[in-house]
Amino acid sequence: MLKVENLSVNFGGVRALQDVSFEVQTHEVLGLVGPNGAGKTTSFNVLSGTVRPTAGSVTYEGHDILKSSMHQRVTFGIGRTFQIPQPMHELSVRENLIVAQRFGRPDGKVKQERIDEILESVNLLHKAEADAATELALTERKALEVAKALATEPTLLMLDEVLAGLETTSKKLFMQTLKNIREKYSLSMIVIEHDIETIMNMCDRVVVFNFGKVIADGDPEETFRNPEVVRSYTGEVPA
Amino acid sequence: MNIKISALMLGVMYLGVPFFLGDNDYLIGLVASALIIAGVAVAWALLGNLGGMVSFGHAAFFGVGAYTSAVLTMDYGVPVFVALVVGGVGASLSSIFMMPALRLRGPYFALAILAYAEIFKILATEATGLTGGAGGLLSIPSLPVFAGVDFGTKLGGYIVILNIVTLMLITYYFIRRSSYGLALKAMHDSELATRIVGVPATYLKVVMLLVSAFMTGAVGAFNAHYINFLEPDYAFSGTWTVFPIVAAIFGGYRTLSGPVLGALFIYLVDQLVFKNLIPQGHQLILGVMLAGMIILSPSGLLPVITNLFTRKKADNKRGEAQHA
Amino acid sequence: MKYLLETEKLSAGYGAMEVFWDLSLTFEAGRTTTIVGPNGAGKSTFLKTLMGLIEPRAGDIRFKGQSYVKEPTWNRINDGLVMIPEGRLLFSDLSVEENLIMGAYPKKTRKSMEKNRDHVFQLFPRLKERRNQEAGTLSGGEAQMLAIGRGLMEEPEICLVDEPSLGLSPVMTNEIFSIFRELKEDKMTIVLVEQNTNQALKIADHVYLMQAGKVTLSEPREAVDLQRLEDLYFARTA
Amino acid sequence: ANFVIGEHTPLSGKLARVGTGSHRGVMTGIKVLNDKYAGQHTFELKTIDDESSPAKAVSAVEKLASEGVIAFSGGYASGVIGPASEAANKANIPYITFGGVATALSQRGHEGFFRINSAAGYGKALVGLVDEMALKSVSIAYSNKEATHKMAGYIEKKLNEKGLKVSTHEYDAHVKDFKSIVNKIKLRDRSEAIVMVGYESEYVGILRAAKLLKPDVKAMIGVWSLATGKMAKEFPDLMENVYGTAMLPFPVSFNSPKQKLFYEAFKTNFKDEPSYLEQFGYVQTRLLGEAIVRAFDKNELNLKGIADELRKTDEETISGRVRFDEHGDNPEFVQRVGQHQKGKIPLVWPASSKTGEKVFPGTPWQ
Amino acid sequence: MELTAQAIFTGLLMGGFYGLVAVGLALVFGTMKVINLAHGELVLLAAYIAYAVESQTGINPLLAMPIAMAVVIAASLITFYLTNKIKKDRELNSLILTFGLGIVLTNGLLMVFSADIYSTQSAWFMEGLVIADSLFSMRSEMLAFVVGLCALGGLYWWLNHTWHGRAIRSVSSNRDAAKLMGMNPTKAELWSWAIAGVLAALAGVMLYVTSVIHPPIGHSLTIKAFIITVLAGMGSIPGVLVGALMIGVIEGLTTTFFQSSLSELASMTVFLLVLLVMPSGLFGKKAGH
Ligand SMILES: Nc1ncnc2c1ncn2[C@@H]1O[C@H](COP(=O)(O)OP(=O)(O)OP(=O)(O)O)[C@@H](O)[C@H]1O
Ligand SMILES: Nc1ncnc2c1ncn2[C@@H]1O[C@H](COP(=O)(O)OP(=O)(O)OP(=O)(O)O)[C@@H](O)[C@H]1O
Ligand SMILES: CC(C)C[C@H](N)C(=O)O
Ligand SMILES: [Mg+2]
Ligand SMILES: [Mg+2]
Repeated sequence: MLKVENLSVNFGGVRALQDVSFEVQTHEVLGLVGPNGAGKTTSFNVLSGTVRPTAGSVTYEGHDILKSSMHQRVTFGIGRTFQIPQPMHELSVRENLIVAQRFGRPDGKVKQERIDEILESVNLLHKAEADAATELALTERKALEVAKALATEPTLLMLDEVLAGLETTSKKLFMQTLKNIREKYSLSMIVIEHDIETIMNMCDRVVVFNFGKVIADGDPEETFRNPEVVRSYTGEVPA
Repeated sequence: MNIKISALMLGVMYLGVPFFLGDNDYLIGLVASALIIAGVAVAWALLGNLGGMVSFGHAAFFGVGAYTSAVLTMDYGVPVFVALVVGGVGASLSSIFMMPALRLRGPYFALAILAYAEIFKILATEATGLTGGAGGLLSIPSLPVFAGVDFGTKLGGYIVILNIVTLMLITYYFIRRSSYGLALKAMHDSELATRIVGVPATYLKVVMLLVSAFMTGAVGAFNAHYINFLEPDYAFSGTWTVFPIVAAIFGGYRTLSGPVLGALFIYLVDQLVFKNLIPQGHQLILGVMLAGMIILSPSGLLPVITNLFTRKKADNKRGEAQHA
Repeated sequence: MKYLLETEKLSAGYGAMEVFWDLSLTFEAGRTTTIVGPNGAGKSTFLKTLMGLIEPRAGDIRFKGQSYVKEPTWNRINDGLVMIPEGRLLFSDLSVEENLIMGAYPKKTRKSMEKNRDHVFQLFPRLKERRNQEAGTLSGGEAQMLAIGRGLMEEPEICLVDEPSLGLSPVMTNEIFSIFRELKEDKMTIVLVEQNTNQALKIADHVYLMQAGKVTLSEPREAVDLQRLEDLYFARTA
Repeated sequence: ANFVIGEHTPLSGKLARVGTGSHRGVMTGIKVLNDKYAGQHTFELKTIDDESSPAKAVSAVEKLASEGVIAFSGGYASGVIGPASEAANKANIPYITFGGVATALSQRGHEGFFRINSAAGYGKALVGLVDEMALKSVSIAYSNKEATHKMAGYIEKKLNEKGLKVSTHEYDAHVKDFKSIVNKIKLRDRSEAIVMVGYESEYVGILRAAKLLKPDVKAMIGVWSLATGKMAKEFPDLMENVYGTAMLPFPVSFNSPKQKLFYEAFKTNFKDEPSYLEQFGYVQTRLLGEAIVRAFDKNELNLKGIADELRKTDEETISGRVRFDEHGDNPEFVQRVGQHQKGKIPLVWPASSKTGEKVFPGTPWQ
Repeated sequence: MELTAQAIFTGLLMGGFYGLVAVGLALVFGTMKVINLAHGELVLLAAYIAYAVESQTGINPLLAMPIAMAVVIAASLITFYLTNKIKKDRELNSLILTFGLGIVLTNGLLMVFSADIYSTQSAWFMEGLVIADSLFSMRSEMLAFVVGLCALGGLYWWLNHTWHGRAIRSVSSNRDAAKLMGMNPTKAELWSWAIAGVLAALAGVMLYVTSVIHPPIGHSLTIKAFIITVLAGMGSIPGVLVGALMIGVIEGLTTTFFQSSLSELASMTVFLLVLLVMPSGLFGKKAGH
């Protein structure tokens, strides 16, 4: 459903992405991994429209989305989170979700039950009336990122390190929640994480970046045994 | 609370003011002048509060509205009340030139609009044929007699501007209450965050700019027929930007009635009280008051008033403090 | 003076909300203390309070035996109490190199600024490569490296570290922990808040478990059993 | 009886300087009236600072009207006077001024609107002077304000009719540097004289630039606000040989009783040398006062009565002869021209009023 | 040709002075995000002090500099102290505060010095300075230009190469982070206001010796300074220099080849065009991610 072809991004002298291609199938969970600064977040930025690529094309369900504005892409069904959470300031947690529902869904309807359900699932219901910008701990802000993306009712959900910083137990619970959501709404996902276990647990397939290039693409277990991946990224063969 | 204050305020303005001051042209005139500033202040606050865009150039809309309406009535015989609306439309149209500035943020936007206002002013000075140039326009028609009421009097003018401001407040209220209002509020500091959940931010800003320009233009048009005179330096004067901003922030620009209260307060206190204390240089006291007030009550005048109504209430919040 | 840093019945919070209260913790010179605990327990808030970024509601903080509650943050830094914050409290519109230079702001560290900077560049070659890039445009992991590097520029006597591994790749995480291990060997006092319990415990001398604003466990590293710790965590979430 | 006269004038804001001058003249007028009618009538002045703003001038007029003033002496700048006199008209109160020379003001059919000067009076003086100098080409530098813009247009037209080559340079009041303009005159226009239509600080700017670039001109001529004692004192090195309109020479040799009366009254009140602003303010107030007394005597103390009496005015004042036509304009108004000469300002035009000979050609740098 | 050369020359000199007026505002704006609407009035205050000293004692107005600096620094620090009391919505509220202070200053000057115009009596400043037989300026203009360049250069160096300067930049970038580096943010801000005071004093004395002063010009100075600051890009000193020279030259050229009354139109249009192409000003950093 998503097809990325020959994408390149330059920031001045920095070549953040070089000729990157990958695909996501319907209902697939794709892991995006690679060393720090490899270009993972940058590729999210291109997909969601915050960065314009120097070259390449992206099609999503037949739309050539590089031509679409940021908000149009959301209505096509692409939702994302930011690595540094970006709550909507001056609004409460609940209001954040109301705006996301109202403008993110093609029909613009706001359903309170759905909002409660989402808040419940990311364990934020108790903070629903809190000020989104100032009153949340780091992990709560990340949870809100996910909730906001979910409230736009995407078909493709892109998660940028939302599990990082979570304690082991919560991480497991949250992973399970994401899996449930994926089943229930039959979502596709792209997941950026640095935790190998998480990736193995969640992803059907991984794409590995290094220095802006795709160095591996395939089944997680196999890929993590790829010597190049081990050398540049994992550092040790995972258990 | 805010709504109650607004309603109370409107009540006083509609009934109290005409009843007590109706036959004092001077006082009614002062209140009307204050309402003109209030009108621009509301329009400014709408853009600043809901659109998240602080403008330093509302004089541009004020001037365009004023000239549009004046020229239409003088050269084309358009009825004054129609021309008021068209003045607003003219200001909206002029704001289309400013659309490129919408991609600017914060002070960059603020000053870009100021630059537009300067440019408009110079164009109005140079376009002698249409605007009378630096010489300006004299004897602009007054508000007419309509349905047996002479709106050309002070009281009549007061009623008209009061209605204009009221309509603006109602519009403001409904926009703010809608889901657009929420999205606009969110766009303030976090435009990226709102766009990424699908908010068409640029489109919303465009609408807000158009609405705010329309409102300001209509007020400017009203002023032209109220004071019967225009010249570029006056119509596009920085005063039409600065005082509304000061009034709006002073009154509480995030609130509905704040800008109106702020304008009334500043204008009337300055003219009625300070001016009597020091006939020349009374603005000195105004300056001191503005500075002092903003330090003492950074959210503006409205909270001070609200507090007068609701003496205590905040004391119940400390309860959770003891856990051990 | 037994402890380099200690708190006594310390409480703090935001607005009407109390985040932690009556916390009495001690940190011994030259040793590494790890604070673990579930999300939202108040760990970051606790560290910020130690630094004076948040004003405590009650209680005392003592550094080298002296009361510190009234001391402004910058004096604490000059005395050698340094924090490497979570997230990215970077100077985002300054360049990478300038960020590092600012780490050498405390007077006594200025002389050795260049030496320390080169050392950081050696630890994180990526930062050297990007020395002129604006810090705000760094990737998540790069920003984390910069925050750590900048903290090291301050030549801490005691260093409070909040989730250093956040957003780092596995290779880099190992790298970071070996850096802390070295610092520990150089007798730096370290207070480490970390979700990567596994790694954190490896370098710890003492462990605190913090839950919902309270310390529910305080034991020397030898006594801590990873499994038991996880069970305790779970006790809250269950 | 006690007559209350209202005044709105800019004591602060952009026009504070001229407003203050005018106000002092008005006060002097009131004092002289009170002395003259001591024992019979008293004159009271109520002044409101209009802050150089039309809206505030209007409320000032309304306020004063509600307090029962019987006439207005007032205002500065046509843009403020227009709406303010409109309000006075609505309140049926006469209004006399010297501060606005826009033609349209007197064409509105207001029965009670009077002014003692006119743009043409200034224009005639300048044109007359230039004519006498027998120049072939002139450059006009003028401010893009209303009065200056109109005045420059008038001079240009008249000089063109006389066959002179005229170039004009409009400048913005905020401009700080006049070198570019003067340089254009020097290198491109190569005119024989520079006429300046503007305000004090701009004259200083232009003269400084000219002194620096030394264009090859025979005379530097300005309109109002230039041939004043203040300018002579503050900028001696810039003013030498510069022409400007003036009513009286400086230092004034107040010879006639009328002049002495004004001068003494002013001097005792303000310990200062009067300028044309003070003179105008004084004259308009005195004429108004006299008309009021006459109307009172006829028991016609109202708009019509006072206006009728004003219209009967025909007097040689210290600002020249004043009478009013059906629009309330003063057709007799002619300015004179003075020239700065070693700290003094003798009148050099018209021949009939001369108190000195002009230095010609002459500029501050020659 | 001669005309063009002179126009550009005049414009550059003017620009140097504009830069001097703007840089104090830019500094405070860059460090505290406070728009000091009283900045022009502070400049004017210094000019009036130079006038007062010259007219009372007859000494060279440049010698009034120490007094002007002392007074203006004090005024600047009072402004700082007051803005610092605003805890909420500081960016907007400080507009009101400084606007109010500007009104107080303007009216205060009006009361003390009346609405008269003043300029230096010392002829030295007005003497001509001719370069290559064809470029004319007054000594004072050249002086103001040189002072402007030195002030900008000095400030740039100071901000980038001294610990105090770096501290100011850090505090403006991230207050909490600055604290964690051992900086006292309030002290750093105090420094930048004091230096803004020094710069305003310099600009004011230069204003007095180059041109004519009267109370209302304070406001127009503020606007000009603000325009240049924004054109420059938040707090960028090289930006202030380039922006100011650009505005100066455009004004000079428009006056020469069209007319003076259109120079504002030209500079505003260029200002807009620059912003539309570079939304964060000439040297502005991109607005975040
Ligand atoms: N505006 C920019 N200017 C210069 N370089 C940039 C810019 N934005 C990103 N980069 C660089 O591009 C590279 C890719 O960044 P990106 O954020 O995509 O990395 P990432 O793979 O998400 O890394 P991490 O795991 O650390 O988050 C980084 O080296 C970063 O420094
Ligand atoms: N600025 C703030 N204003 C109000 N409440 C806050 C603020 N920051 C954090 N909180 C709340 O304080 C509590 C403790 O937050 P803190 O950041 O200290 O937790 P933490 O233990 O560091 O968690 P994490 O593992 O997620 O970093 C949380 O409930 C959070 O919602
Ligand atoms: C004759 C002058 C007093 C006119 C005045 N300068 C004006 O602006 O209208
Ligand atoms: Mg990333
Ligand atoms: Mg934390």
